[in-house]
Amino acid sequence: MTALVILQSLLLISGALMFVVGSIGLLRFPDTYTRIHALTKADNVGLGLIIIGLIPANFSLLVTLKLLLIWLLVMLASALSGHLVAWEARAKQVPLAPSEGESNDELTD
Amino acid sequence: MSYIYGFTLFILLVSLIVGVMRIIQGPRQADRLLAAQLFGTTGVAILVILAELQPLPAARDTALVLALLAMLAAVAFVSRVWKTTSTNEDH
Amino acid sequence: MNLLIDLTLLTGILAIAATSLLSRSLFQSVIFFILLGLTLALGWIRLGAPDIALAEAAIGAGITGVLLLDTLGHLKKTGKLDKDEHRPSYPRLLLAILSSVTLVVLLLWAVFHQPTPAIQLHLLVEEALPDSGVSHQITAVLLNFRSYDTLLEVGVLVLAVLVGLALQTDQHQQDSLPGLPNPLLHACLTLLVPAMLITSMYLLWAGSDRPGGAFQAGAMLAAAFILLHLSGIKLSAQLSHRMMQFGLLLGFTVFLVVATSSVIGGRPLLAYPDGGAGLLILLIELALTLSIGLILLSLFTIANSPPLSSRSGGSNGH
Amino acid sequence: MDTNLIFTLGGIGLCGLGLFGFIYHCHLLRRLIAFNLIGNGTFLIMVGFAQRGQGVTDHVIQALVLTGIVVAVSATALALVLIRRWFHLKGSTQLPEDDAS
Repeated sequence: MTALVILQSLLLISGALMFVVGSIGLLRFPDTYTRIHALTKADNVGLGLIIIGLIPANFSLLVTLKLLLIWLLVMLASALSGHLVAWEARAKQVPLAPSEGESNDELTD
Repeated sequence: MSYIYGFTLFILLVSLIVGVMRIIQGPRQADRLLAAQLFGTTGVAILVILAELQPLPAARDTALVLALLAMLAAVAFVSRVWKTTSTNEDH
Repeated sequence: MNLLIDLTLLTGILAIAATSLLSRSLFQSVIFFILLGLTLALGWIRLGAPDIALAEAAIGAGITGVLLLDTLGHLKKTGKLDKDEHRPSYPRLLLAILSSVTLVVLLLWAVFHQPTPAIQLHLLVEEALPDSGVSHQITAVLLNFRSYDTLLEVGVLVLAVLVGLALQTDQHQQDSLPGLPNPLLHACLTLLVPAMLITSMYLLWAGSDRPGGAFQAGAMLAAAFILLHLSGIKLSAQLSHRMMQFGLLLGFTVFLVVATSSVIGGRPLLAYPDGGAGLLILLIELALTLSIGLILLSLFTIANSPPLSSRSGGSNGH
Repeated sequence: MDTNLIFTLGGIGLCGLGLFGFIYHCHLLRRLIAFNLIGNGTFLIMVGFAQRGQGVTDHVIQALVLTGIVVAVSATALALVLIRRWFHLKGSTQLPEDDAS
């Protein structure tokens, strides 16, 4: 039983840390496109870890299914909104951040 | 166990505060919206944990509702606000 | 630990509210207002009010945000959106600070001199619950013990939509904005909209024995309709005008018919017959869900309907 | 310091902030947001206050607030319709009394 609790704690805390990583990524990345990347990756992993960590808390099939459904929906939502923002950003020609060591005269806005 | 839940919640709330800084910084409207989207996902995570901590199973239903409506703001933003924003006032 | 969580949440709520009021750009204000709805939903869970949290999640974080964003986009498109408002004058700032401080002090005084309640309402509710036809207290309060209030509140919703319809400049011209022609969005809609409708019905059904009910289900339904509308599938254009009016009034009418039929039967207004309460409540809730969904949708589309092209009268204001 | 008291205080803070914004700002959309803040603060105070007095979750007040939220969103939607009409007729997002200041 204690092993399970330790596993759960690890999953929950690493999930929460993934959220922090996502937030830091959102804060540190230079342009809109890379921020979408930070948003849609770290968060879904974080939520997934937290949800897997919560499943042993009550071994009930319905609750487990509901939690997995929530995870699925959040992934769908962030994929969709990330896609929409990127799609529209490209249509509006939002500039990319210049990558290091590259001449960036034509890219600055 | 409830300490673990509480600790996880606390980390999540801190990560929310970091997200708020991105909303204030911007610089574009899209960046603010993306940070709001992150807020939604974190809110879902907080709700599923609260459902165990309180314990209040209905919090999971709230998380479900939040997960379903998470993309609504993004769709409204892209279709209604951003389309009509000119590039020089995009902040 | 709980105290720490509550205080962090409280600080978050107040900080978000302050930023949404004071931020320079209007878009930022709106985004922070959406976030406020989200954090308030968390707060309602902490307060042990999952029903309110459900409604707040659907309305505060969903529908209100879309309404505000839509109006913002509209103002931006049509007008120059007054570059920034003139800075309010100094006496105005003083007045604002003075009155809000007075309000806060008065409210704090009230909180710290709280009288002991004369009636233990929750005991009365628990006592009468077995006769109400449902086993969830809030649904029992809304649709049985205090159904008179709920009837009037649905009346207020209908009234709001009637005022909106009266303000609508052109009845037949619908929202002219095109939807998003994004293939992924439309593919996702085929998955999301059914999921939203099922969740709405689930919330309605859950209302009889645990948190949920007509108001939350109606808000969810409205969100599904609005999502369809935003992506270019206009429900109001598919339905005929009469069908729409019928849907708007259905909830109020069913409620009113049930209410008055008990008078005809010789019982007081809104008394359900013995044994039939559960069924009647479910019937009323079903009608209410549909009506609330349609009412919120039409308030959204009314706001969207384009102005009269001729701009007859009043356009000489500027 | 229990949860109910903390959120009652939060509601009081929201009401104060909302009233401040309502008087301070001229832009109608900002005023609407401020008005909604007052509304949300009132809901928090109502539930927190009632539950603190009784010491248990109070379902009557929760039902009241639940309908209040739905009525508040329809009032907000109606206010937005009015703001748009005003904007079309006058081309302004402020009331005439505020234009002078």
